[in-house]
Amino acid sequence: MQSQLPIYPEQASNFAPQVDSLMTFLILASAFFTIAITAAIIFCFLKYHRKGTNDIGAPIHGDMRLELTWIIVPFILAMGMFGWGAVVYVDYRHAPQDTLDIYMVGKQWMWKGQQPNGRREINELHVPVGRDIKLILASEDVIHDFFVPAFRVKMDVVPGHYNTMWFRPTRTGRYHFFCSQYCGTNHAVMGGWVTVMEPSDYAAWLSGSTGEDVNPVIAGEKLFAEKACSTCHLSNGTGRAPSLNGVYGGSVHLADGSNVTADDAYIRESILVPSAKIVAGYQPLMPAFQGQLTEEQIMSLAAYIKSLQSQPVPATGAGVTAPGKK
Amino acid sequence: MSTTPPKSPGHQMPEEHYLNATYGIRSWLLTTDHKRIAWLYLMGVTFFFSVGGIFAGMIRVHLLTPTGFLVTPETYNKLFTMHGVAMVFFFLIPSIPAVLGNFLLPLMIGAKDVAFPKLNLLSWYVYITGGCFVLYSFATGGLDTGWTFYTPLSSVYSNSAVAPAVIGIFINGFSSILTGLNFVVTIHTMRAPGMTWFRLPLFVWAQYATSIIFILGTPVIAITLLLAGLERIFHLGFFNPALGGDPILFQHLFWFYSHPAVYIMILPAMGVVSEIIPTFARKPIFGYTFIAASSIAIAVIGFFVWAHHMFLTGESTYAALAFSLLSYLVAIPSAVKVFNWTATLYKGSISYDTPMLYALGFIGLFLIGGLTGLFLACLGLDIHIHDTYFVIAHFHYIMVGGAIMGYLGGLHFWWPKITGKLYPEFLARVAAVTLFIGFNLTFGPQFILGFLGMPRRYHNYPPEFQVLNVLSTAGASILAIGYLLPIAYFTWSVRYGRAAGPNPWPATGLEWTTASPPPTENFDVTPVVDWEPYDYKNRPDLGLAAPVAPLAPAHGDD
Amino acid sequence: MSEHIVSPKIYILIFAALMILTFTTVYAATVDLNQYYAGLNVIVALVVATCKAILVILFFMHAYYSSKRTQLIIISGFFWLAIMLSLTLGDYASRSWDAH
Amino acid sequence: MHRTGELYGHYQTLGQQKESATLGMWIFLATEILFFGGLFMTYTVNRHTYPDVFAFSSRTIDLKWGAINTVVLIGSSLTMAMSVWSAQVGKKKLVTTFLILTLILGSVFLGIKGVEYHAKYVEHHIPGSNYDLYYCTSNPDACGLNGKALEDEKRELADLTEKVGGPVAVNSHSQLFFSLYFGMTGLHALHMIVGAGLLLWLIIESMKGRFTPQYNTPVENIGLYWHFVDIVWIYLFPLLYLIDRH
Repeated sequence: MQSQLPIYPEQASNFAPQVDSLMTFLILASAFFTIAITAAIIFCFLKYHRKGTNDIGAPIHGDMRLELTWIIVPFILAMGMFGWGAVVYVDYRHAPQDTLDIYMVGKQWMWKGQQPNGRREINELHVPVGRDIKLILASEDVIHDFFVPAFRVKMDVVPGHYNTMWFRPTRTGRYHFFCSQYCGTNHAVMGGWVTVMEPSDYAAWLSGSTGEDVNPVIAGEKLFAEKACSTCHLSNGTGRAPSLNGVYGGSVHLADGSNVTADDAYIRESILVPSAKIVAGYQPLMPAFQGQLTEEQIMSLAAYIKSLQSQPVPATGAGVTAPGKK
Repeated sequence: MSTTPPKSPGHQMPEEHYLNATYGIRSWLLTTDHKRIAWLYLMGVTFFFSVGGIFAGMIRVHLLTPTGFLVTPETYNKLFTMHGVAMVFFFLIPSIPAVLGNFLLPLMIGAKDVAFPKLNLLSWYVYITGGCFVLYSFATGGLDTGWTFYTPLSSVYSNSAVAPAVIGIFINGFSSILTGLNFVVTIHTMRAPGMTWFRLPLFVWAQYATSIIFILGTPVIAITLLLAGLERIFHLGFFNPALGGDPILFQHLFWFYSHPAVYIMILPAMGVVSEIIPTFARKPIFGYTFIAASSIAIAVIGFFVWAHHMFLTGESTYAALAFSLLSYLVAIPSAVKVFNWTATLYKGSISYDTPMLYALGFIGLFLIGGLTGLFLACLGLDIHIHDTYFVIAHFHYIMVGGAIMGYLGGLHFWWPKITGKLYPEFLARVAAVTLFIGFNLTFGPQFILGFLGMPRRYHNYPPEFQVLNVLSTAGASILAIGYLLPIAYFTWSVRYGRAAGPNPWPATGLEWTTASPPPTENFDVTPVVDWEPYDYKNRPDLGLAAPVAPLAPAHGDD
Repeated sequence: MSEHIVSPKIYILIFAALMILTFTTVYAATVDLNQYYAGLNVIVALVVATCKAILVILFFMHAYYSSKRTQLIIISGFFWLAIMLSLTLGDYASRSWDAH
Repeated sequence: MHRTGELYGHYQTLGQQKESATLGMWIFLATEILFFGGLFMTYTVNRHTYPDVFAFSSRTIDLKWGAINTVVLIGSSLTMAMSVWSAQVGKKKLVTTFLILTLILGSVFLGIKGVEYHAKYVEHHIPGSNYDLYYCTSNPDACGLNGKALEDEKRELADLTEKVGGPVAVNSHSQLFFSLYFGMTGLHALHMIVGAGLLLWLIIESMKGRFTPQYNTPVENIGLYWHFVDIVWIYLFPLLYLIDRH
């Protein structure tokens, strides 16, 4: 990126080549139409330039075949663009299983990241190369947007609910990230650097925790006890509330007969407004925690609940199916 | 030049016309004459265009260096917000409909005035009242929310004068509604004998389509901004997540109007181009019904696409797929128009007069603007280019390259009718070419900036983006000259221009059959239309040579 | 435009129908219909309201006797409202399908 | 609105003039649909998010007054329609009578609305710094609550608080309901007030005997407006008062 006039951003994630191919396709299609129309206009200008002051043009009113052609051909092309774009987008909106989950919290005007082991960073993000990364995005105030041009990914960070984004870095290096949704006075300086590292370097960097960081799983476990969650959510499934062992990523059968996937948004909602989705076979007893937990506390609790994933699913855990066992 | 249209030097201004029928400031401020109201709007929109333009100039100067050297971040945010608000709500939306539309609509359909002349005047006062609120907001602390007013930034976190601005835009909305209502009723009930629906000029069709959006879209932005304003003033929670509201709902409501609003800006410009091209190619427009129908199609389908502004807000994947698909559908009628305009040139008798230069400039710029719209509607690509300078470049190609080129083209085309005077042709051509070059230099580089990843609304930027930003600023200075020139020579021509005569080009529309400038009553006798639109062949009254008759079969015309 | 004069008899009939519908909807609201089908209370209330609105539009506002053009305007108004509601609520409703 | 039945200069015929006015009014009503539509959508989305709080808050509004007002307003629509008929058949006296009846019923509606608003004021249900959904259960005398009703309300509110997660959430979400309640009924009442003003003008004109079988466009068009306002209420009534009553 050191040249004075760059015209092409670096490609550093799995999405970059996909987005760029799409871009190339659209540029080619657009160039074709632009050149064709411009050429037609210039040709007509030269050829049919008015000769005498009182000349008039040929009274041609239209041609149905031509009209149909230039309705149908662009339509087919447009559907091609839509279809291809849709494939990339659907892939982007559905994170694969087994991602490395990192929390990013946006606030005016900084980014706070938290690695799975609790290591925190500000306006920096360290990720290992070649691994599927999922960012769980939350905002403490207004709408922000996390944007990494070299990865060709961005996602709005909306207060009041989680958005997620995922990508797989493919090249080590340092890349800009920006806030891309206008968020107030210092919007333009609310950015930083993503550092893509070799997995071994990443592991070393992770362990170099400053000591002030608290592992969110441990913090979450503590909260789980403090807020008395553990009195009902017994791990063997005999409590008044469903066991949370292995719940994350699995399918939950609800009292109204529907099924939901226990993702981050579900866990968040179930903590804040438990009555929204009641697990089949249980009473709506749990108090809501809306307004009583900070974003970071919610994240810690979620991290703890996720850490229970490796625990066996209790046989009596009504309504819960382990991940992969649809 | 040999191609200039016949302008016999002997034309005289008519003795009495709408401009000199009555005198005094009262006769203007209390007028119900649609032609004078058009002048009032012309003053209003020119003022707001200048205000918005000054802000735009400051933005571009500020961005000359990566750290930005002109203003503080806070001021910069206010500049782009006020630029957007002034340009979108107070220039682009009323420009063509309220200036050219007001002047031309009754003339084009052979009516003495619009259906509700008093409402027409009221709508101007409503516009000015809304404008005053917004100017008050600009003057007392400014506005730094972005013209999109996204909550909760606008309703809770901003420290600027949001409330008066929101109220101003709310009020201004009723001006749009009244104009749209007036136009639809006028087109339905005031047509002269013989003026059937399919003899209407395409500009009228475009105004009709625009009015549909005015009528059915504007009330939604009005209520939305009202709610956002109430939320700010009384600390309510409709869209504030901290109080349980939903900021995404605001975006849905906002874009339900604000996306169709883009078509409010571009449809009338398309109408203008559809008038100019057949006139200067001296032949019927190619595919009249397709161009007319595509205007209506754009207005209707345009209401189904709004959430393509929200692909990355966390809207559901299914909704995103639907909105992307629908967005591609709205591209088809736009494409149909471009193809038909181009086909109209075929076997024409084309001249290079200023309005034609603007019309062709419009096609070129709209083509790029429209095609880059396909990039943004493309779900996969939008992930990368959403909220970057690519978007800025795209919508400026549509709004400035499209709408303003159309507006200026229309002003040049009808200036002889509006004032009865001719503007200096050579200077006007220079201005048109300057604008085209300046525009491309300003906004072309921004496509690349966007693809490189420069987010919008940034008061500073990484140094690698500087070259392109400097190019853009250089283009903006050329663009500024291109805008100042017409303001200067139009003003000059009102006093010193040569008399134009009733039909200087000559063109086929009904508005050219009356004097220039027209009398207050528009027509001395109610006209009866017995010709098809854009028909040069059967119009001996235009004084043009008919092609060798009977037509030689070798021509192969239909 | 020839004008159709609606007789007072029809007005009073419509008024009576509106009154009956009002009592129906108030009564229906006090019964728990949701036990039969989730959301049935809302559906009944809105269906009754729509019937009342249609009666008012057709007869009190003479839409039944109006030109096609007027009817088209009325339909457009409600159609655009339907676009706004259905596409927006479609987004909200389909968010929960997103999780695979 | 045309002061007389005379032809305005820019129209060709009286028929064209009347047609334009009626068309204009219908188009205006179409914009009104979308105007209220924005509020209805905000209501729907928020109710969908907070069904329990919205249900409880809705039950604090007095169904009796809402139902009476519905009858009153539909009644006023009837009298309005009758005045149009009277004008069409040339019964000049009757036009005035029915217009006055309409105005009276409209005023009754607004009066009842005032009573309801006052009750909400007493109960501290007006969004703002004094807002407190718990005011009535902690100050039952002020709200005239006692006996079983008080016990029921206390129990329901306690359940709700438990379910939603504390009084802060209950108060903030129920304020959303009341913001929308006052927003929707307030905007509706504003339309009623405008309508009452128009009716007053009509009454004065009709006393002068202006409205005849040949010329009654103002009565008809203001009638259209009045019926539209009625339709808005026809939807507001179930949405705000009824659907969470059971």
